[in-house]
Amino acid sequence: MAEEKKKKAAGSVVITVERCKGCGFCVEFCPPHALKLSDQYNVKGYHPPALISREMCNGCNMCGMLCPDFAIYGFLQNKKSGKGSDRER
Amino acid sequence: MAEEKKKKAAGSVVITVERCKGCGFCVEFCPPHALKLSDQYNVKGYHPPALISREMCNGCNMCGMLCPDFAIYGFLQNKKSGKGSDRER
Amino acid sequence: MNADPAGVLTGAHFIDGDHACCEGAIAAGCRFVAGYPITPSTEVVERIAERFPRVGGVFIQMEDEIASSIAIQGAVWAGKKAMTVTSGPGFSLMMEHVGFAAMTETPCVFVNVQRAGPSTGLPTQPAQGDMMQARWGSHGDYQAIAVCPNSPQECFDLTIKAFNLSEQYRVPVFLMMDECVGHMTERVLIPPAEEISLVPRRWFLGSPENYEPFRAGPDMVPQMVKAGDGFHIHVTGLTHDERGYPNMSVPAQEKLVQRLHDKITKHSATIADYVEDQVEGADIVVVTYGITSRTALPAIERARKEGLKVGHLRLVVVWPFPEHRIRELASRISAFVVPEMNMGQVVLEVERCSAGKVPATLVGHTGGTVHVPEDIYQGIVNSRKGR
Amino acid sequence: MNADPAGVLTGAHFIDGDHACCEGAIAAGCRFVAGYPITPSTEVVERIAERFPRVGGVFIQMEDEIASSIAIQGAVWAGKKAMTVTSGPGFSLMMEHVGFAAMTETPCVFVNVQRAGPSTGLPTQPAQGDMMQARWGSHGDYQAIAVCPNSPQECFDLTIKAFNLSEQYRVPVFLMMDECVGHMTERVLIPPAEEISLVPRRWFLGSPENYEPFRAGPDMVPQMVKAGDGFHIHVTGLTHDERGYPNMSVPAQEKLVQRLHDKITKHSATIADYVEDQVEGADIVVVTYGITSRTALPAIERARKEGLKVGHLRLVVVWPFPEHRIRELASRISAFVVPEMNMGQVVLEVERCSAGKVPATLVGHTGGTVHVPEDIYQGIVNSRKGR
Amino acid sequence: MAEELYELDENLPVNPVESLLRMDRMPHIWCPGCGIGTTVNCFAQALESSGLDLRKTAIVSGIGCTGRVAGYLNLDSFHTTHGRAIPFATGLKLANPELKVVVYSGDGDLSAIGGNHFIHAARRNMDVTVILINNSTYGMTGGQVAPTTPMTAVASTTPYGNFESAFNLPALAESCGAVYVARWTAFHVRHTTKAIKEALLKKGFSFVEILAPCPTLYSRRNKLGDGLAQMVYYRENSEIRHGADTKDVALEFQGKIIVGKFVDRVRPTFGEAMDRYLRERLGADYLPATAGGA
Amino acid sequence: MAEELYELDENLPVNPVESLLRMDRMPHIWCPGCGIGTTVNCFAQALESSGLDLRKTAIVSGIGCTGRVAGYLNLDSFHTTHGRAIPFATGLKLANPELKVVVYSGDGDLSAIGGNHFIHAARRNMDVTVILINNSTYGMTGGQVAPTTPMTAVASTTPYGNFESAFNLPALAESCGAVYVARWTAFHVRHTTKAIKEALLKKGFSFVEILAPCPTLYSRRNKLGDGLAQMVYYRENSEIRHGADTKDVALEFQGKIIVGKFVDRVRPTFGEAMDRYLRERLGADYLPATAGGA
Amino acid sequence: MARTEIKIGGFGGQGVILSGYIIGRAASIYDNKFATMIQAFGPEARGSACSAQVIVAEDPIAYPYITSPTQMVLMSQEAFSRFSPELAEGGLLITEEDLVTVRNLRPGIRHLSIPATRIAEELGKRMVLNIVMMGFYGAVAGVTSKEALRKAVEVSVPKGTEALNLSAFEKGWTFAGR
Amino acid sequence: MARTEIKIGGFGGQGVILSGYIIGRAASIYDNKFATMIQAFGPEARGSACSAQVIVAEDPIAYPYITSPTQMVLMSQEAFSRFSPELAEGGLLITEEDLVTVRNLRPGIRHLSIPATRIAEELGKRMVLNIVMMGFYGAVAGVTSKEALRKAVEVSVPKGTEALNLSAFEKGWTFAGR
Ligand SMILES: Cc1ncc(C[n+]2csc(CCOP(=O)(O)OP(=O)(O)O)c2C)c(N)n1
Ligand SMILES: Cc1ncc(C[n+]2csc(CCOP(=O)(O)OP(=O)(O)O)c2C)c(N)n1
Ligand code: SF4
Ligand code: SF4
Ligand code: SF4
Ligand code: SF4
Ligand code: SF4
Ligand code: SF4
Ligand SMILES: [Mg+2]
Ligand SMILES: [Mg+2]
Repeated sequence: MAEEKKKKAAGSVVITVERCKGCGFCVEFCPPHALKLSDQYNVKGYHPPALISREMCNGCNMCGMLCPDFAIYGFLQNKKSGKGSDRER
Repeated sequence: MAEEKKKKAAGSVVITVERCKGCGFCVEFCPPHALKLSDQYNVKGYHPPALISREMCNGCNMCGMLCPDFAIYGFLQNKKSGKGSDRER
Repeated sequence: MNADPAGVLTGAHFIDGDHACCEGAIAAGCRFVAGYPITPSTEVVERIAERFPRVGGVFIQMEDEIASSIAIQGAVWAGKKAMTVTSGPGFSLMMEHVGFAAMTETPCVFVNVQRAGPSTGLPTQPAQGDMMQARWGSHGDYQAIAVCPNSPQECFDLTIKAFNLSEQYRVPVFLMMDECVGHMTERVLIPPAEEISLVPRRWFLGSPENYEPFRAGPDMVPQMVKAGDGFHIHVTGLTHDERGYPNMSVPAQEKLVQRLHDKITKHSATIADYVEDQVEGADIVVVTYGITSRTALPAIERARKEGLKVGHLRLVVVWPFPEHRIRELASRISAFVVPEMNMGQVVLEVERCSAGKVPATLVGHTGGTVHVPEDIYQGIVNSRKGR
Repeated sequence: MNADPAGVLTGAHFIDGDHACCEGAIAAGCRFVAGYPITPSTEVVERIAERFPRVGGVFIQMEDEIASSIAIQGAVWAGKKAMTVTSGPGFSLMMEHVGFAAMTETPCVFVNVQRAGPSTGLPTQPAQGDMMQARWGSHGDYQAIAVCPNSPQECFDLTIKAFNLSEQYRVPVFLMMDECVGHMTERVLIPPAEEISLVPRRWFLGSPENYEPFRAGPDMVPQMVKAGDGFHIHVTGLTHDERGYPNMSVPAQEKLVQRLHDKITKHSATIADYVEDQVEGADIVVVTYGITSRTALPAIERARKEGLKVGHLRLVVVWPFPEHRIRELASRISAFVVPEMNMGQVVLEVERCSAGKVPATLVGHTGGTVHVPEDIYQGIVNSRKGR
Repeated sequence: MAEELYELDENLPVNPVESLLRMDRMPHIWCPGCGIGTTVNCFAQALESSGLDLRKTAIVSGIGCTGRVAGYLNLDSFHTTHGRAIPFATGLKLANPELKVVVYSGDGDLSAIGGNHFIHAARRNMDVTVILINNSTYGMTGGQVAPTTPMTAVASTTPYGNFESAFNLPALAESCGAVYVARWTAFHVRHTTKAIKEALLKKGFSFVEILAPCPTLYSRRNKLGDGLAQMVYYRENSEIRHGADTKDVALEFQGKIIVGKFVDRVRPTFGEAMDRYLRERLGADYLPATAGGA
Repeated sequence: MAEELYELDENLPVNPVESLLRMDRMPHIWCPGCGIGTTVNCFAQALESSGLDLRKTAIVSGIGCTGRVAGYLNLDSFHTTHGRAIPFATGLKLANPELKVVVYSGDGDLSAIGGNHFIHAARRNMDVTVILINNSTYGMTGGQVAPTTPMTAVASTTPYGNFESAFNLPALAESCGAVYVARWTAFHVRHTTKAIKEALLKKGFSFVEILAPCPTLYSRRNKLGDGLAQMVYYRENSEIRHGADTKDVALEFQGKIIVGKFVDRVRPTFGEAMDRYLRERLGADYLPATAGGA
Repeated sequence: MARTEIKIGGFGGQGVILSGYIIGRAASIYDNKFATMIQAFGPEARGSACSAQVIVAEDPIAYPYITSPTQMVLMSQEAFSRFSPELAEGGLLITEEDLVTVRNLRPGIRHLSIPATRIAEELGKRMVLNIVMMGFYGAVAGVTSKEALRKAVEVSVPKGTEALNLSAFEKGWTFAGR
Repeated sequence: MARTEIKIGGFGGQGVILSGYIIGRAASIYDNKFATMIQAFGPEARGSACSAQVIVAEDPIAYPYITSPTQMVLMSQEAFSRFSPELAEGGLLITEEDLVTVRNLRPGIRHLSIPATRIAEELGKRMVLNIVMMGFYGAVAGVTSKEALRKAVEVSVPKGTEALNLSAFEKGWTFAGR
């Protein structure tokens, strides 16, 4: 618990659900395993990813770098503005 | 003198004078330096080679191997038949 | 000579034109194919790759089309029947070797499954835009033969014909397919091997002393030998004499190049292959080749129903062009209509040969799809109005 | 716009056609040449290699003709005028990139110093056997322009013209020389730079937001920008829309390819360039291009002396073909005679356009040398007899 | 506070690579699990961080699935003919030395039909960066054998297994004179990004080979699973060996993958040598090329 | 006895290489002092002593001065198009595996326009012997720069000196997979003969580079004297280093010339691998190609 | 019926082309009619919409493209929205029940649907949904004989999967009889 | 003379082409006439026979090849045997005295010879034999003015060798006056 407090970087992701083709790269290689494939389908019939829990994401954007469809982007949260979300676009 | 006697291989060359283009390869690289460029011209205007002296040739055919115009051929003399010559063809 | 039964898949098949072309080649005795993948022709070589090891053939995917188009010629001189397969961009790259085949009288087949150009264009959509290229694409004067199938069945049949013509006249022969025919699946009946007649290579059977590789008899086509038989032949793309030796003189050029020309033009009546339907007594003749010979049919029928006297002249062999027949018809009919999936290529020849006697109307388009029958119908109707 | 004086060797020179072509290119503003040696064209690039470093040009000898013919197009998109130089076998290898230039509307010049073919043929001897290849050598439908000089002076003048036409219409332009013209040395007068008018690139001068690289105005030729100017253009050999983006649809193909066609054919009257001598009132018209426009002169004079009414129509621009003028003449004269250093290429177009009204007689040969005037004279005389 | 995060925000952060892409052309044509898109992220990040002027950066592709990259990048971009991206890039670069020219294309495009241009550009040390996506096959045309397909692998034109050795591309590039040679995989996004950045900033012929999955036509046909399975394979079987002798980095069917930066050396580029020699020989008479001019 | 020798003798011995040449085509077109003819002697001797069946030996050339070799050899001989001897040879060999196929051509032909075929044939380990005459230039067309012209040398298209590095051809061949790689010069007639013989008897892609003078268009233009001067240069500046690392054998303008046998290794040829895999996969269904058939 | 024009649509992986092939093969090889099959082809086809056209006729088929389809088998929503408007008046429309929501159908269309995916899944292999579809299609469309279609299925599916596919076929056929 | 057709023949290295170039340049650039020069070209030219054709005329030259040469400058035996039969009746033949043995000359030919090689050797450079020839030719042929020919020599020879070449030219010219 104490450790978690130390974690300065809090991150989140933006997922453009309709671009996702469900390849699973983001889920598999998210360093803290913060993502899962959602149960829902997008219009193309793929399961896009979703954050398992916000707290797990460190905003490293490994997911974004790996995503071949430019469908996800991880970022460091700016707590002041609160900008950023794992909401879909 | 004694050494010369030991030299078993006696050779000679056939020169097809009209094929020669006077490049000098045969003369320059004949191991015992047995050739010289003759003073005469062939019809193409080149100086073909000639044996300086029969005795010097050992029939190694280095000249023939080097000649880019297939104009000279060195061979081991068959003393019995006396076949072979540095005569021109 | 008949086909080798080992290679002939006798029976009824439901396959596309690309696959049928492959089977035609195998039936024709082709045992060497070099190719480089390109849509929409790749299925031909994919099937070749699968089938060849079972019939004694060698397939190699080369590094490019240039290599493919010369590798087949090496194989021909080693005694094989050989072909390469491509589409527009690859065909453009093969042009130097079309000329080499013509000059060295190397029988071989080039398959071009035409797609819409120019350049990369529409890689997966049909056109007939390479017809003039098949006639004029390599530098210098030469003659070749081009054959145009309109169905998977014909992809089979005409591939065999292409090989036969190629062996008969020792020229490169072009099988000018198009994406529509190549990717269309229909019933293909492959006859028993003994019903498939093949033109064997025109082998010279005498001894080396009596052989001059490029001396031709009265039919202007020299006899061939292959590498490895002790003839010690020489083959060059330079102008050469009967022995095959380079000869840089105008008379040598005249003798050789004139013969290469004549061996096709003087046999053009024999090579000609066209199908006529109600041409006798026709007022308008629709000239088609390849897939347009089918897409034009609804239009022709409709026009006939409406009382027009429409004949249909379908060219199976487009090059050499059947000049004679067009000239004959021109003096008897009142119009030619030429649907082409291009902006006007073969129509130029129809126009030339009709010598102003009758108009030759193009029904063309820029490619990417087959004709709408309505357009051809309008072409027929307008050709009457034009008068 | 006038030529840059820095590149113009104003004065009288005694140089051959290959060298004159080099000077013409420099005067025309060409500052990038990529080439690959081939007889009889190599002297052009040899002189370029020597001259370019003094005029701000870059020459590179590429690994082959394929590379050369696309490297120049890269240079054009970087803002340069560019050309490549070759002869038959190399020209055949360039065919894919002729189509790319046509499709991407890349202005550039291809020089072909023709030698006798087919294949390697007679590398050091003249012919005009690649004329139809210049029209039809690449796959798919496209239009290009071909210009034929008959002297070193014209190798200079028409190289400039080739660049100008290329910039005006954004098409590949072929300068179709031949070995005779290329290796013939004569006086070449290079005018002062201010007397040389150039067509500058048709630059787009607005801002990126308002720019669509392949949207054309009424003259059907879009304006260009170059790489590095912040427009972030996209150029593709695929069928594309006005933004330059691939669009694999039939309407996109129709729109694009039809425009590429029309921008030349609809301007063909403007592009046409021919020289007439005693054509008015002529009975027989000799149609020539390139060196035949000179070798035919003794024959024409002789025939005239003997009382024949012989006109001379010399095509400076062969493609697009001056259909209209031939059609006009066909209805007024009694015969065309077409001397060509090939087995009949341009004569086919003359025949087509004369529409059976008058015969078009070829005086051809297989290449390797220029015509004997006697042959052309006989052609003229026989054309009368033919009637 | 948690709530804050979930407030709908019109100004959601946008993936910065998007500004380098032609988003109006999305979705792209690549299959699910295709690795090409991943490499594009690396390229975009590398370019961004390189500090290069995006106005002066041009990208050239040949034909193929990878060949489509040029068309998705918001740069001056050229989708040329199959195999000819390098000579086109050569013309572009020599005609305007101010441009940074990147060639981005497929293994088949650059090493089969385009192999000659590859070796000659490396020999000349032409100042271009070549990014080659090695997916072991010709994706665009349906999965034929490529010069990079490992021995024994099945492809549509080698239905009984491939019987040609694959090129060892880093060794080939080095033997011809490339000044920068690296290999990574689509899994190694950070390393790849760094390598591309280094290559972009290197003068001369720099070469980055990136292994990427083609699930549709290579992995599935070879029973290697989907794109993700290939990526996992990369993670588990790659060995980073900077400075490895390129003779030792040949790839084998499902063998170990040696990745890393293999070559980083200096020699004059074509343009530099040209300028130096011409200046030496011609002195003031030498007029170097400048941008534009038509 | 001396007299004997000078007797006119109708049966003067004939140079045995003549039986391998088309003497009816002599004189050949090569210039005085051109080294190509010398290499032909080596080839003829090597072929003779190899014991290969001359009926089953075919020679393929491209275009160039060296390209004329095919036409002078009394074998099945093919003078193809510029740069394409190797793919022609590939077709010849695969269509009749009984043939021994030799490619004999120029440096420009094989490494400029033909470079791609060279690297791919080496990669495939196509069973052909490639003899490349490196005269540092394009002789036939008048002495233009070649990919083998050393930096700084003058050529007709590099009047101010060449600013491209030359290929290190042995390194290129090795990196692509050639199984036999040697370099000699026209001066080293015995070594060259031996190397050609070894190459002829080797299975797979064997490569012999032979440096030879082109006095007319290379040596004179570079003030290096005539053919003989070049031959003397070879004698004095060559160093035999068998097994040298090919990375170390690059040539420089009038620099030291490392000669020797650099590579001699075994790997399956294209044909062998094809036969093995197809037999494995197809068993009795596999029907290997045989000679003839048309 | 002289000429039946059939369009089959869906997305990649559903076996659309194979379905077209099976109908064509059944008609032309086993029923001795004439059939022409054309597949939509293009880099765009990758992963997204996918279709096949089949013409079955008593006489040789001249024009090889369908101009006014009289039968459609559609297995995705996208295929439905793209293709269904082209269906000829009085035509037959077959859809995958769970994947296609049928809306705005013109009157005069005979519409039938089948949960082919579900049935396939029940059989243990989602992949055979197209064969279920073929069974259903065969039973309701009347273009080919049952024997012909069965045979075509049998020889067109991958070796070793014949039994599974034939039972999928039967499931589809009997579903139609419900 | 409306049209003079000149053939120059010899072997490679004798400067045959340069001779043709000099005549052509003199006529067309300095004498303001028209001149066309064509060189025989071919792989065969290598080392063996070599020739140039020059036409000099008052009017523009249409047909660029010579058809009936009226002047010949021949510097080798091979050139003599190959070309001399083509010389027009009444033509001028100039040969290199030591290299060409003139035989079987048709009557009506004006034949002159000069030991140009020897003269060149006396000047210390065998290479300038062609310029000696040009001086002689200029003096006897009357096709170009002396000034024009001199000027053409001056600008056509390699930089730095002008003086030597001009004195060779003069030697040839004065030899004719002997
Ligand atoms: C001259 C030519 N030949 C062949 C083709 C067909 N073609 C298009 S892409 C391609 C191969 C692409 O493979 P690769 O470069 O590996 O790219 P990938 O699709 O795997 O990314 C081929 C052969 C073509 N367009 N042009
Ligand atoms: C396609 C094509 N391009 C160019 C040429 C012209 N060409 C003939 S030989 C040659 C170069 C020969 O050089 P190399 O191979 O080194 O042979 P060498 O003459 O030096 O022995 C060239 C460029 C040609 N014949 N064909
Ligand atoms: S930003 Fe990093 S931690 Fe967050 S989901 Fe993406 S990969 Fe996982
Ligand atoms: S990496 Fe991208 S495409 Fe793949 S599952 Fe994640 S978001 Fe979807
Ligand atoms: S055979 Fe040998 S020794 Fe005799 S001349 Fe020739 S090289 Fe000299
Ligand atoms: S090597 Fe041959 S060509 Fe050269 S000088 Fe000797 S004989 Fe003559
Ligand atoms: S075919 Fe392969 S390389 Fe092409 S997009 Fe699909 S997965 Fe990628
Ligand atoms: S030009 Fe050079 S390579 Fe060619 S024959 Fe002459 S010396 Fe030999
Ligand atoms: Mg690939
Ligand atoms: Mg060379």
